Amino acid sequence: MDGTAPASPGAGFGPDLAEVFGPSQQHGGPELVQLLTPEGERVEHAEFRFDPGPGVAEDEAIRGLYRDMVLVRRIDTESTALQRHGELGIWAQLLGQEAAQVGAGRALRPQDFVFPTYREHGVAWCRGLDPLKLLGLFRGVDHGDWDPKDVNFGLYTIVIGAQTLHATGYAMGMQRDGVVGTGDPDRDAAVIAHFGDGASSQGDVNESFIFAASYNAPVVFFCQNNQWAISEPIERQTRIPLYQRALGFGFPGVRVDGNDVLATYAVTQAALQRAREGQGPTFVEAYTYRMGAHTTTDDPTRYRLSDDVESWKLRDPIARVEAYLKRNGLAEQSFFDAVATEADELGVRLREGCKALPDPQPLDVFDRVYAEMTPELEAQKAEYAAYLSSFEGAH
Amino acid sequence: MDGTAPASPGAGFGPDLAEVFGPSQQHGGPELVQLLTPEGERVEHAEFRFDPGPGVAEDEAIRGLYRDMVLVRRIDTESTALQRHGELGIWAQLLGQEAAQVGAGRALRPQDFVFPTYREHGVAWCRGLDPLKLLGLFRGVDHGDWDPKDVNFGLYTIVIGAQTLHATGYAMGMQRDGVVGTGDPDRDAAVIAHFGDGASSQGDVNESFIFAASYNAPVVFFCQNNQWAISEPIERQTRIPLYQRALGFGFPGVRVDGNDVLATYAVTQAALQRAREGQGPTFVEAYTYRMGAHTTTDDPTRYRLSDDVESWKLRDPIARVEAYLKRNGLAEQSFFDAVATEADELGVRLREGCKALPDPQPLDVFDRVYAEMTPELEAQKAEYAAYLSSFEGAH
Amino acid sequence: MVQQTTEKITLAKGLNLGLRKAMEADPKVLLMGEDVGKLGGVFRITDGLQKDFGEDRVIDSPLAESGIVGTAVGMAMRGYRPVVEIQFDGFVYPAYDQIVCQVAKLHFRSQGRIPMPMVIRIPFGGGIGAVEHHSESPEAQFAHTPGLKVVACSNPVDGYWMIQQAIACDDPVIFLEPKRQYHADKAELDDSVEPAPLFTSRVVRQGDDVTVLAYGPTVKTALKAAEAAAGEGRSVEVIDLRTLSPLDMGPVHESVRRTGRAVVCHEAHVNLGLGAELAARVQEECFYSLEAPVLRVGGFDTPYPASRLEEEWLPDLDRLLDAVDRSLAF
Amino acid sequence: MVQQTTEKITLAKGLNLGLRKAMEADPKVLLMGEDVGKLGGVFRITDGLQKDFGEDRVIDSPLAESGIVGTAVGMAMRGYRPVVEIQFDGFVYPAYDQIVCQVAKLHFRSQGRIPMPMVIRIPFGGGIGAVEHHSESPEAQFAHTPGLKVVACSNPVDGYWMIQQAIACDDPVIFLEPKRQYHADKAELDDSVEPAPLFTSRVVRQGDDVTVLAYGPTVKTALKAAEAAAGEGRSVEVIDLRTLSPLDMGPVHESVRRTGRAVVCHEAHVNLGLGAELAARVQEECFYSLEAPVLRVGGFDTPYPASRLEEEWLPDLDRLLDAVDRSLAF
Ligand SMILES: Cc1ncc(C[n+]2csc(CCOP(=O)(O)OP(=O)(O)O)c2C)c(N)n1
Ligand SMILES: Cc1ncc(C[n+]2csc(CCOP(=O)(O)OP(=O)(O)O)c2C)c(N)n1
Ligand SMILES: [Mg+2]
Ligand SMILES: [Mg+2]
Repeated sequence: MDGTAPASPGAGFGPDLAEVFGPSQQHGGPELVQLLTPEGERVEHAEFRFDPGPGVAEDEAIRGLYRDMVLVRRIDTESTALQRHGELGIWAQLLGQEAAQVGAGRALRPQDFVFPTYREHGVAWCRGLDPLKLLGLFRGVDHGDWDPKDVNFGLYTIVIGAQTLHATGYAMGMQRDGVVGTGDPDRDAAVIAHFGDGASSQGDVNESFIFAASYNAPVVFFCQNNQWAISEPIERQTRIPLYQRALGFGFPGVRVDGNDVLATYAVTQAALQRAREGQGPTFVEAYTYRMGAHTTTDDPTRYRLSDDVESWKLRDPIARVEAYLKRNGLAEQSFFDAVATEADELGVRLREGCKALPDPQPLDVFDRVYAEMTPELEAQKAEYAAYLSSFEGAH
Repeated sequence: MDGTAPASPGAGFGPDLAEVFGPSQQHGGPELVQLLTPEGERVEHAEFRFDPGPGVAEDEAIRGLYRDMVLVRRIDTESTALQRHGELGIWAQLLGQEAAQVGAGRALRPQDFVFPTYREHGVAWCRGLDPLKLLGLFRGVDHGDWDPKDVNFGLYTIVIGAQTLHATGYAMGMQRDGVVGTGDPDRDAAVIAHFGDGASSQGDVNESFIFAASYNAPVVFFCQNNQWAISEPIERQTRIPLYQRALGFGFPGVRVDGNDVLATYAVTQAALQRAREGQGPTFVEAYTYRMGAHTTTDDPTRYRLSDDVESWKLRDPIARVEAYLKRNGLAEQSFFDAVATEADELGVRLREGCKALPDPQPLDVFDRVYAEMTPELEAQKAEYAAYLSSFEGAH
Repeated sequence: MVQQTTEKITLAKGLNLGLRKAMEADPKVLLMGEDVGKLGGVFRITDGLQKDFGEDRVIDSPLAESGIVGTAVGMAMRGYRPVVEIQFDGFVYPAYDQIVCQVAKLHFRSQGRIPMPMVIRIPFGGGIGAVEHHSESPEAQFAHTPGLKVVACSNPVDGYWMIQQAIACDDPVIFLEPKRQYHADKAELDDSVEPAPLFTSRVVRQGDDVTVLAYGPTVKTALKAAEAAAGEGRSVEVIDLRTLSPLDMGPVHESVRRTGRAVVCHEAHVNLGLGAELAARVQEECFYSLEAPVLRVGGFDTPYPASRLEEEWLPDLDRLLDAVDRSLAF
Repeated sequence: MVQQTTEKITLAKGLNLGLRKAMEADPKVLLMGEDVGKLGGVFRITDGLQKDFGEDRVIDSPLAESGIVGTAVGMAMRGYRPVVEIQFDGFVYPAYDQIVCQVAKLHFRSQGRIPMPMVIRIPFGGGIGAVEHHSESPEAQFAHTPGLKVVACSNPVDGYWMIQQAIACDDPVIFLEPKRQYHADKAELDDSVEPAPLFTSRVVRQGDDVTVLAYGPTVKTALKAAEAAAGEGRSVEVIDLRTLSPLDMGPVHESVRRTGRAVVCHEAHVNLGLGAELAARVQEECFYSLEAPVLRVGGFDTPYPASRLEEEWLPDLDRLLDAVDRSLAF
């Protein structure tokens, strides 16, 4: 036996999968769930529909989403400006991802818990976190100065993908607390883990799929595929549409138009509901685009064409809701004016609040390492305090 | 907006995937590729057929595979005995996995490269590695005393899954060497990475899928699903058939009866050929069973039923080939006798050779750390040598 | 349930009993790891616990160490107290990122709002004739990481108490268990005796001529060396460090000021092992008392060898005595 | 192509030129990492290289550090010389298992049959006002691992030569680049001057009263401190260690025997940092010469703080001078 090839080499594996699935198209492909077109027209989807819940009028809900997105965009542009003025060290922009974040954020119930990346400013907003709190990390005065338990919104995580495992473990904790699948809508809870397209390549993220599937944990993996991981295009991370990753782990995946706030809301809500009911994890790929730079220190002109950016501008998540509301007479001009005024006020508050954020104190670092401080750290702190005070006479 | 659930919660994700795929059945499910039944009957498969290559008679090839499996089993039982007699510290048994390993091993061409786990004794055999070489690691005299370049068979890897990345990188090296997709059968090469069902949960293994897909690397991921990772059943690692993991990464997966040497050979050969031709990675799940303990220090009665083991005995990989050969008059009794004699001789050689394996020398450890030894290690070695010689007078 | 107040136990049994007590005392305590359930772990440290506490509290995990520690972080955030088993020292590295960047930093990052009451149990050290990656001593790397606490037990009674204290601690504890000792010696456990606090060292043999600092598996070596040295008229004090981060330097400094000499003994590589830190601290704090430099005996600066060489490679009684002699001869 | 024999370059440029030279010299040299291609890396160290050497030799990788290092191992086995970029120090940990268990051990495991000529470049250290995980100093952990070699450059000319020497080395080299210095100072590069061997330390300022040991980013601090001390009549010798594993203790011992005093300065946490090993060795080898204990100045034993505190947290001129004073006052 010399292992010579059979007559029909490569037979038996069927057609090339990449061909079947096709490359990830600019418009997201036929599988894209959409409820509101870029032109602002409502469309039907066979399986998902926008339902703000009992007792909430649909147009009121949509106006609310519009307001959210406008305010979130203002948080982003204002923070970018603050960085340009030297008030922030860096800022991770979300421009273009407002619908993905607001759609996901508004689908949450109070008892659900969020594990964000470093870019989830829009989700933070939906959770009711004071946007000023987001600035501390980027200004360098703290690593996130809010209590996750207050708003069920975790701290930003910078190591790519690490939070997806935390989310899964947290969801396993919920299972043990008996808050999954009880049938009581005020009790049943789920977790949502945010991450990016690049993050999908990390071992941790794939391990979180395995743990979530193995324990049927109530967690929604919400991936904002903004087409870029800094300078690397999505094709470097996957050669098939990303939502299909979930198939390999035995739970459903769905690709939603992440620039469509209604569709993102509907899909996320359904995925969370599955989780709360004890049906386990779901992967949601919000197909969107990072309109800005990766962060304020990045220069995207080095690696992508401005034409691409231009074509995505036509799919702006806010413009389409505005067009829809206007065309259908669902909002007066006074509404839009009020939102604009609110945005301006928010901008002022951020500008002023940012500069007023208190600087951290050198000795604090010692106190925060442990719940029970160690004697040796106590000694190091005392020594440093003495050293610092030795300068005081000098001034 | 309060995020209340829509009327039809959980809609839109289609039927429960676990239901569609079904639990991984004892008999491997309908997707199992089989060419030789447990009863020793040849069956047709729509896509795969056993083809030993031009110029090789089929029955001769099958006799060769039979001989391989018998000898490999002898290596295993002999080594287990050597461990019981204290000649080996531990032994990782392959009992029951002979067909999976010989099928995969014989599908290789000389220019292909193998990355094994710690259990690939059968693949080592097919590569022509002296089985005595396998014992060093388990005896504690070395970590594998062969040159991977001589037999294109890497060292055993004990950290679960690490070698799948090495395999992928090696395959990327082949691409750069221009030995993929040239159309020259003596030149085109591929890599095969072995790992277990448990290993499929490691981040590294999933990252290797990502890299292999991203670069379309010529690597076959050959997973022996022997149903157990020490005491943990396959259901802990995946809730769908494991071969489907590949779908999530955009390359084909196939489940083959790992106790059927003809089918394993055919499927692996086709997968390798795809890789050599530049069509990229394939996942092969060899569905089999670990008949023995995880290693000689393991006690499987603590976690699994002997009934299960009994039912798998009926699917013995060697017995079915023997039955086939005998029933169809493709081998004389003299053939079986000769193989048995050869196995006995191999056993003797292993027993004697094992005891004769030279013990390592203390000072050698210093020489092997670096290609260019450091002065400080040189000094440490000299100091230790002086220390050792200080005892010499004492004796 | 520990019924009797005294019994003779191995280290493995001490740890098993300690885990059981901790689980009885606090329903939030969970165990997680590879094979910890039905099998009771490859060393049987969790033997019987899944049977008695159920699969929800003794969790067999998929084969992924980062996944184990990472999900444990999430469970800790949800209010649980996960006790994670890493099957062997050499397999902690896939979880290294989660340990160093998440477990160690969450309390700090959150300004104290997210405590991490997690224990990461690691059977460590060599001497059991195992294959590669099964005999490592990774403690220095964890001790170098602020936010973690690191302890090593050396005997059955300490195993019993220290595991309970580690679980009760609100900070993450890397809990090192000398696997070679699991089933080696038995000791009398008297459940009614109040244990020493977790983060304290202990003089385990008094002496005047030289101080030997040891922990985990080398404590036994040190005691044997002291015994042998006594036969030759040299009086060796032995300190079982028990806590590696924080270090409890009080007893060490007190001792070295008295003896004027110190030898550190561990299985980890000497270069940048715990001995480096101990030497650096002792020479600084006991500068005028030292009559000889602090000497270090440990694993050589090579990867752990094939097991037929491990008894040569590991610091043993002879190499330790040799260092004691060199210290005294200085 | 380096045309002229002398030019003024930054560290970033020195590294870029050095990589280019290495790639020109040996077609087996490959670069791999996140964003190293079109973007030229987030610090632009690989700027222009993909354009000139192609995508096969300058490889943008999926976002997975273990995958990067693990596949680089495979490429090295196939005969390539991969140079891997870890984007920031804090992101090396997902690759830790591959580095410590595979990269470091393959030569040993294979009895020398599988060399690992790999360079792992890590921008390290703080001072750039970054967010968490972007300012770490992980060197001690790598230096503690036998099988790895660890070096740190501190200036543009060393950057240029050392990266070429590291790539030419048949052993795996952890190559630490002080990111704060990337674009800070320029220096004259004279390509015709023969560089010192890679694994050697260098006295960068001579002095008689006390020896300061530094590497990477703290070399500049040490030189400034020496300058300031000179103004007050104290003569400080500064040694740029350059190689952290192996250590080149010759120049250190020679110096300390002369000055009688040593202070180590690094950004890494003091506990079990390089300073521990240096102190342990110096006190052993220079026992009778020491007039004061070896002192250590470094990052505190806390996680790296929010960036507004980093200049306080990092060892600076004042803290180093304070230690020099304490040493002299001993
Ligand atoms: C483990 C790790 N590696 C590298 C980085 C550096 N890094 C920060 S963001 C980023 C790209 C992330 O891309 P993606 O996941 O798509 O998220 P996006 O930034 O597009 O929202 C990289 C490589 C990191 N933070 N963590
Ligand atoms: C990273 C790592 N974690 C844990 C172990 C301990 N271990 C050795 S074999 C094994 C089970 C492996 O199961 P599987 O991948 O199915 O392979 P099999 O042994 O069944 O062939 C475990 C957990 C290891 N070797 N490496
Ligand atoms: Mg992205
Ligand atoms: Mg298995």
